[in-house]
Amino acid sequence: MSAGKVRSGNDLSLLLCGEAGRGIQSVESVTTGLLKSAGFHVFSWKEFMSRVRGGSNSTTIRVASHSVEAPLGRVDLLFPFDAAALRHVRHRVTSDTILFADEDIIDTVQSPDGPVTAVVPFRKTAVELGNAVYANMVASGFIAGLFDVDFTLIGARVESLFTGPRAGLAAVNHEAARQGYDLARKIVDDGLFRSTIIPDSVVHDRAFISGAEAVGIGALAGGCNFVSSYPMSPSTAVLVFMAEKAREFECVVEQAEDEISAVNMAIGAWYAGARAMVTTSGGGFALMEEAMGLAGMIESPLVIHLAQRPGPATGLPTRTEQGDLQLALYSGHGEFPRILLAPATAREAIELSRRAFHMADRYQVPVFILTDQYLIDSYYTAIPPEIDGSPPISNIVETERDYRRYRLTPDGVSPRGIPGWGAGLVMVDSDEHDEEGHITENHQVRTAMVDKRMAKYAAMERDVLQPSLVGSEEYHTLVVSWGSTGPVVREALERLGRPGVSQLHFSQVFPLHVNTAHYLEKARRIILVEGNATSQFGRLLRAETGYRATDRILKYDGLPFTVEELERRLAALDGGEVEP
Amino acid sequence: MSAGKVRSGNDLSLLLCGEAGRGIQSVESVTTGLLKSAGFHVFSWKEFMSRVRGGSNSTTIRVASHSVEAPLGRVDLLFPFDAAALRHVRHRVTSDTILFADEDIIDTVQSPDGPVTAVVPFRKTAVELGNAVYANMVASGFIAGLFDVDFTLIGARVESLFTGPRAGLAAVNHEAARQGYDLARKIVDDGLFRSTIIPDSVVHDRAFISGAEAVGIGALAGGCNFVSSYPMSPSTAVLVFMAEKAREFECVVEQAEDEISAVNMAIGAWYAGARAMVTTSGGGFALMEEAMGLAGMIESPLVIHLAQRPGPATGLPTRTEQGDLQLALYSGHGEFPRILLAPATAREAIELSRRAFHMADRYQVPVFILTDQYLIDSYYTAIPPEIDGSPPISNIVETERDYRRYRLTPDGVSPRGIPGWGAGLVMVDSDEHDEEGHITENHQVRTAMVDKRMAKYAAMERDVLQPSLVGSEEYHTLVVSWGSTGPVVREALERLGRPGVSQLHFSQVFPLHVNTAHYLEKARRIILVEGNATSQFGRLLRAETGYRATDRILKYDGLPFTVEELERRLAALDGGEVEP
Amino acid sequence: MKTGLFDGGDIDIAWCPGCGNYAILEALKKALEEVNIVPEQLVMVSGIGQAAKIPHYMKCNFFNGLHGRALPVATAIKTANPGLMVIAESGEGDMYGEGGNHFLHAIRRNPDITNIVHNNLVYGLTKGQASPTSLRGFVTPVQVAGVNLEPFNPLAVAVAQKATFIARAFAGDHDELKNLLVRAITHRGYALVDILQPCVSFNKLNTFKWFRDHTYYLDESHDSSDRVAAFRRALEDDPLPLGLFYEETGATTFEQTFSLYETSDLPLFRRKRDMAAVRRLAEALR
Amino acid sequence: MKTGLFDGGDIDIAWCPGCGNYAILEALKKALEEVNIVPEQLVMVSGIGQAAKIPHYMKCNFFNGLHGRALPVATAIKTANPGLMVIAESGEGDMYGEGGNHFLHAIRRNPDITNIVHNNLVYGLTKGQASPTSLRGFVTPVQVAGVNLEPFNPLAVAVAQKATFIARAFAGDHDELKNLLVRAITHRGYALVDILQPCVSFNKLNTFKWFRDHTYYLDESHDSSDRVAAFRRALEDDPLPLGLFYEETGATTFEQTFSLYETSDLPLFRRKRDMAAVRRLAEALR
Ligand SMILES: Cc1ncc(C[n+]2csc(CCOP(=O)(O)OP(=O)(O)O)c2C)c(N)n1
Ligand SMILES: Cc1ncc(C[n+]2csc(CCOP(=O)(O)OP(=O)(O)O)c2C)c(N)n1
Ligand code: SF4
Ligand code: SF4
Ligand SMILES: [Mg+2]
Ligand SMILES: [Mg+2]
Repeated sequence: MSAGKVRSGNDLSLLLCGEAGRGIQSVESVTTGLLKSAGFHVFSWKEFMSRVRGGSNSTTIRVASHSVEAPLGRVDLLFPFDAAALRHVRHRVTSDTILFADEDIIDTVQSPDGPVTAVVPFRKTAVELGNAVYANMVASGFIAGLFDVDFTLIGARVESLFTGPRAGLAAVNHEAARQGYDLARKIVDDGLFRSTIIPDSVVHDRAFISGAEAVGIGALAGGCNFVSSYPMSPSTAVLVFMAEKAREFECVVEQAEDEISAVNMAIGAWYAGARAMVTTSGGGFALMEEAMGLAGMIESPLVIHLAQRPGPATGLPTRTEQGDLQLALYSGHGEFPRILLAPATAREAIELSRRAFHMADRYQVPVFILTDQYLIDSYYTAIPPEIDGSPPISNIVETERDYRRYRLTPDGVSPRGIPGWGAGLVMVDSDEHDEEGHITENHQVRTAMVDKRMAKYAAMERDVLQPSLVGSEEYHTLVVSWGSTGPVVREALERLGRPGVSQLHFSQVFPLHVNTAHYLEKARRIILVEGNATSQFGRLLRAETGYRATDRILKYDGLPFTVEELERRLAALDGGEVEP
Repeated sequence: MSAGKVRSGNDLSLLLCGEAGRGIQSVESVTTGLLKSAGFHVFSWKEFMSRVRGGSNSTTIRVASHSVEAPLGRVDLLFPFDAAALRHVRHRVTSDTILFADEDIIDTVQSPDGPVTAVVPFRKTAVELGNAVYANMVASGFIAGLFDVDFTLIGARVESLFTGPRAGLAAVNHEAARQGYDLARKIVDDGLFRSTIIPDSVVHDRAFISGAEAVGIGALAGGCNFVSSYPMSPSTAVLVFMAEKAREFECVVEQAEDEISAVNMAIGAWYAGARAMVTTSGGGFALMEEAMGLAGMIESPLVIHLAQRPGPATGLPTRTEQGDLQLALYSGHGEFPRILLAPATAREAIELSRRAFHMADRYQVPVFILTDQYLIDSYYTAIPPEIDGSPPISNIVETERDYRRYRLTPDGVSPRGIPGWGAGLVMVDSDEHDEEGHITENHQVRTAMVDKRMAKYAAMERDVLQPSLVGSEEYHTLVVSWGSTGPVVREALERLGRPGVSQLHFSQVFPLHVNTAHYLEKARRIILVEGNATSQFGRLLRAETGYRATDRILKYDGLPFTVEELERRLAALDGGEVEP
Repeated sequence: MKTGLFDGGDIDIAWCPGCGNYAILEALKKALEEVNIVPEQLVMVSGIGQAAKIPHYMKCNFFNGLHGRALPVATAIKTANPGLMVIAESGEGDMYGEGGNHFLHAIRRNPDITNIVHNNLVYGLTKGQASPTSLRGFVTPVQVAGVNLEPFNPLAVAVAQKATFIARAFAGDHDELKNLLVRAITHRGYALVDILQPCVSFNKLNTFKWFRDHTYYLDESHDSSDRVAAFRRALEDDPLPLGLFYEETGATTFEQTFSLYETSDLPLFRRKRDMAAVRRLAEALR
Repeated sequence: MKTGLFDGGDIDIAWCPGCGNYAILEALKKALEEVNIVPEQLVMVSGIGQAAKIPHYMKCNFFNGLHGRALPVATAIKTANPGLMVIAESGEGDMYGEGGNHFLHAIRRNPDITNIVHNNLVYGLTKGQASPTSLRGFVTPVQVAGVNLEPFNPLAVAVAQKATFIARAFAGDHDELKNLLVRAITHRGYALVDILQPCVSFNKLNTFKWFRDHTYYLDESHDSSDRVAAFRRALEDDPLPLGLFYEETGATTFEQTFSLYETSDLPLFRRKRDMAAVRRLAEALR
């Protein structure tokens, strides 16, 4: 063990890294659970390669005394499980980092201004226990020990993991965790590291939840009972979640032969009275575009979970980006209304996914839940959602004999019947149609039907979510964010602490709230922060309001913004001229 | 024959209408050709139902002493071939219209302020000649007679139509035309109608060409030698044209199993050294969206002829709209450069289709030719294209042994090799890739590759077409148009003759020329004229320049603007307030 | 005059005079009357094309969706509400061309739906291009030198994919067609009826007469439970066999495989989400 | 050490240790060496998936396109330049799932390409969901109650569609696999080789051992020119036959049907547009 500075604080960043398929995921899952149980605020995010085995992946776990929902670039405690992984994260390592690893890995650290290193015999201990795979549990116990988590919590976690056919492995894993725990206690006792993070009593009542789980729970709360999709990273996590819950929640979950089938199934299911969702990513969604027009034309509700990843084409399949806003916004040929929601956190993902179903059903339009790999794969310590007792109210009506599916109404919304309930017939047609649903080529009817569909925008206005202003109302500069980028902007601005600089965050990105222009006009400077190369939201804002971003902070390398990076880039702008 | 006013002038509008499949197309084709041969300027446009037989369709033929390229709403001479057809076009008929028809049809005209009617025994004459189908030729001869076209021209036309196995029909058709001709001469002699349209000597050197033919000829001039598509109205006409010419021009024309296959074939063909195009319409293009991202990522040239029709979904399959601008502009997931050209006339369709291939090849990006049903199915008397002697210059390079497909260059364009020519290997990948073309997950390489692709926008700038200002440079009001709507706006403004009101027309709709904002900023009032419901181009203009249309004249009933309608709607705006 | 239970309202039929589609429409309406169902319980799902307009000319619920996409829609409707009778009907371009992938995979699912295909060997609505079943050499405005692809063989592919009911009919034979439709509709599971249909406007090769001259009916010598025999018959291309090629009864249908129908037949729209369970789920994540 | 003509450069192979893909890669490179072709004349076309990464690990031209879309790309490349050797290679999810429609119709075209499918009965890259060929009951994170669809039978469908070369191989038998690949590559026309490939990470059912225990090689008793016999063999599902199911030689290939190749073999890129003819065309419209 080499000498070095001792890190402690109330906000620490742990980095686990190693090959795919070698268990860093299990270390993450065990330790984050334990740390949360111990009353710490925990936030974790992952970056990983598009491969099943090998390569180098990493998970960053942030542990704090207060609520944290954004990634730190800084690494306080580093756990590389192989030498390649250490190289992979090298650029984030400073002389303040403490590196815990087996001796052979430590030996590869050459630089004198490198991290503080502590040899920890994770693998050696595991091998002595009979198998190198126990190293993951040694590491989990070790991390728990570092944070002084009560060992009984670990014991309980190990019991819960090894049940059924795997129960025989409980004892040895328990022992592995114990030995790891003891190794850590020794390090703490030696004074190399001591956690000063204080448990927070509110944590106990919070959920520890991934973005994917949040979307799934929100969908269930919104009454989702039909999911048809085709696997595609990073959206598959939601499909898997729904499949797990299918039996309990009486939900149809079907893997379609392709995305075109998936979305047509979903629309067919709505027609027959289900509440259906597709979950997909950019390339898969691109294949659903024709059916967007179908939903638009037949006025079918539809919920699309679109988990963004960097494009174009296959791009970086397992990475993150906010690059498909325009794709969703202008998807489908012809013109028809739609709604785009973009949750900022897991908690909001629950709320907005639920809301997506209500909005889709109320206005009979497609509603997007726009997430990204970063949000989907991150775990948040979140205030639990309020899920009230009454099931979703559906707007389906029992049809009368003379039922007309497309009856012209002032707000453009016609009562929606379904086949098999009532005395009427439900006729829907992808051609332009009359009120009954029959094909028409009458130009007046056509115009009336376009007007009917577009009238929904006015009706929807009361349900548009306000952007949230974070910071003082007396601002000269607005930093604008949307979707998953919200929390990191918020924290970077808190750190910068510049007076007159506030954040305007959008969780509904279309239609925009009527107040949007008012917020923008008060700002002398508008800084757009987006995870894409062309500032798509900035473009939308300008198209809608005429206001133009004076500056843009864009990132499109496949990784999320970190707090420090954003702080630095925002600070760098201070020197820049404010354009008129 | 009832009494009434006699119409003549130097600009007449003839309306042919009847059931589908009963030959109004043949009357149109014979008469427009004859009128053009006689030295008149001719322009025709069609509106027809989505059915093979029955219904009511119409073709409006404009005949003038001067160049005309826009539809009149007015009907001077009406030829209904059945009573339903007459009902179908009734709203365009005034007391100034002269109606020529068989007696039974005339009998259905009741209104006293109705058109001047002239019983012409088209069908009766035909039946006497042995078959009612000759009525089409009687009518063709009749129209030629009305306009005093030299009968020898008709004779020649009949000979050319009835050759080969159909030669036996030449004589009877010749006679039918003759009898029709004589019927018309009698009407002229009786003073009911006399054409005062003066032949123009320049017409002889002009082409008489449809939008579809124009796109095809332009593509051939641009070196197109591979067309893979799936039939879809109104784009099929281009596919059919290319199929006809395939043998002569050594072109591969393949009908794919679906649009996804079509566009992937086209991209594959470019990879192997062909110059490929797809021709499609909204719904078909929506299915090609994923492949747009592929072209974007592998930097493949691609030419997409997108013939717009009203959506969403199946919409009005045989009608017109300018509703897919945004679809094309934001198609494909992820971010990559593209070019959108939207010809205003057949002549421009030749030029821009040719240009599309050069731009696609030069910048290795997808290039759209954005037309619509109106342009595709209209016939224009057009100044013939200048097609110079040298075949298209391809930018393909012979590869060296160390060839790297994605070599980083200042303008983002890497020399494009193809497999099988040169010592190198050509490796392309829909994943993010390095300079060689191999998959990468390196974040720096990713950023460099995004920057490389986006750098093409700067390089393209020199090749962006200027919008054209029609009218005085001293304007306070700009009427903005794009694509096929250009000529009708031009003529409506000429008629209105308001000082200070000029037209700004865009035939390249993306990227926009740098001067665009300069034009807009000089205008106190900006009036957008578009064939869609949401002013998509207006939205684009605002996103790009911040300038907002003060007024919008939109049409989305499936029909093109007519000169009179636009004149009226523009005039109505005179009363409106000019917003600041 | 018209008084059939499934007769459509007063709507202008957009088909050409003499088209084989009329005969199919009549046979289908008769078949539906025979199977004892009411229009309110029937959902016709179609794509785009001349054939796909058929639901507009009947009295029924319908979903006239996108070109090629009838089968996923029909499968989903049946799954969301197994109490409905669902028929997916379109032209062969729609079902085997644009929709080919759904055809392949819908068969694998074996939903209890009937798949009726108007096979006129041409794209009718778009005016006469080749369809997947057009014969080699068939000349069209796009296939100027004649079709250069092997025709798609829907029956052989259906046999290969283990479809549980496979038949070919001819629009010109009302009774045989109607009877086959009755059998298909009453079959539990996915049932394919490919109907040879003359297109008088664009297919001058495969006319009513041509079909009469180039078809024959399967007789008792054909064992419709023998998949290899069915395949052999499906390969015959001149004359083309008509009738039931293959049927397998008793196979599990797609909708039956979902756990939610194990204990209750209730369609999805009649079930209420257990919000307490959702709350418990969220709480379990603490 | 590695010196094969088609050996890839120094690139990190992203496959799992022990994966059946390695064996396929080796056999393919060997087969290519045997057929006397140089890397510069070879174009590998693939989609997306673990299998689809194969071109990156070889020395060749390649087009690693979209998931499911290798066949249209390969067909077009061959048509634009018939002098190239074109191989379309991907996983079974890619070829038969997402790309199922192209599979159906590419066969109808009979382009002179080789279609190699790594059939591991699972979606590897996306971590273990069912693929079209997954066996009934196979449990995955999405198919939690086991696969409820009939497996896709690529060989039977290929027979039904009159593919001109149809074979099944096993990744575990180097020589047999290599020999079949040589035959497929040298076959003129569309050639399908479906290769059973163990996925050690996500398919714990269909392991190397399982494949050995559930396969056998076709012997002389099988007549590979008899389509019905080939179909019968294709229906056998336990044990699965390996080897050449069917071959038809001498059929016209797709690219041969285009008029432009009637008189000259020149690929498209070597031909110059006759601008005078374009001018004449425009002038004819006067
Ligand atoms: C995505 C898409 N592509 C193309 C079309 C145009 N289209 C409409 S119907 C049709 C073919 C119809 O042929 P078929 O299914 O055989 O029906 P038929 O008209 O012969 O009855 C086509 C290509 C479309 N509507 N949508
Ligand atoms: C349009 C689209 N949908 C989904 C995906 C995600 N995806 C990539 S590979 C794959 C399946 C791969 O399975 P298979 O073809 O069997 O290949 P394997 O990995 O098993 O070799 C999927 C679903 C994608 N890339 N594109
Ligand atoms: S085009 Fe052919 S299929 Fe369509 S309605 Fe006419 S005859 Fe029937
Ligand atoms: S996941 Fe399966 S198919 Fe993919 S590389 Fe690993 S073992 Fe091979
Ligand atoms: Mg058809
Ligand atoms: Mg696979």
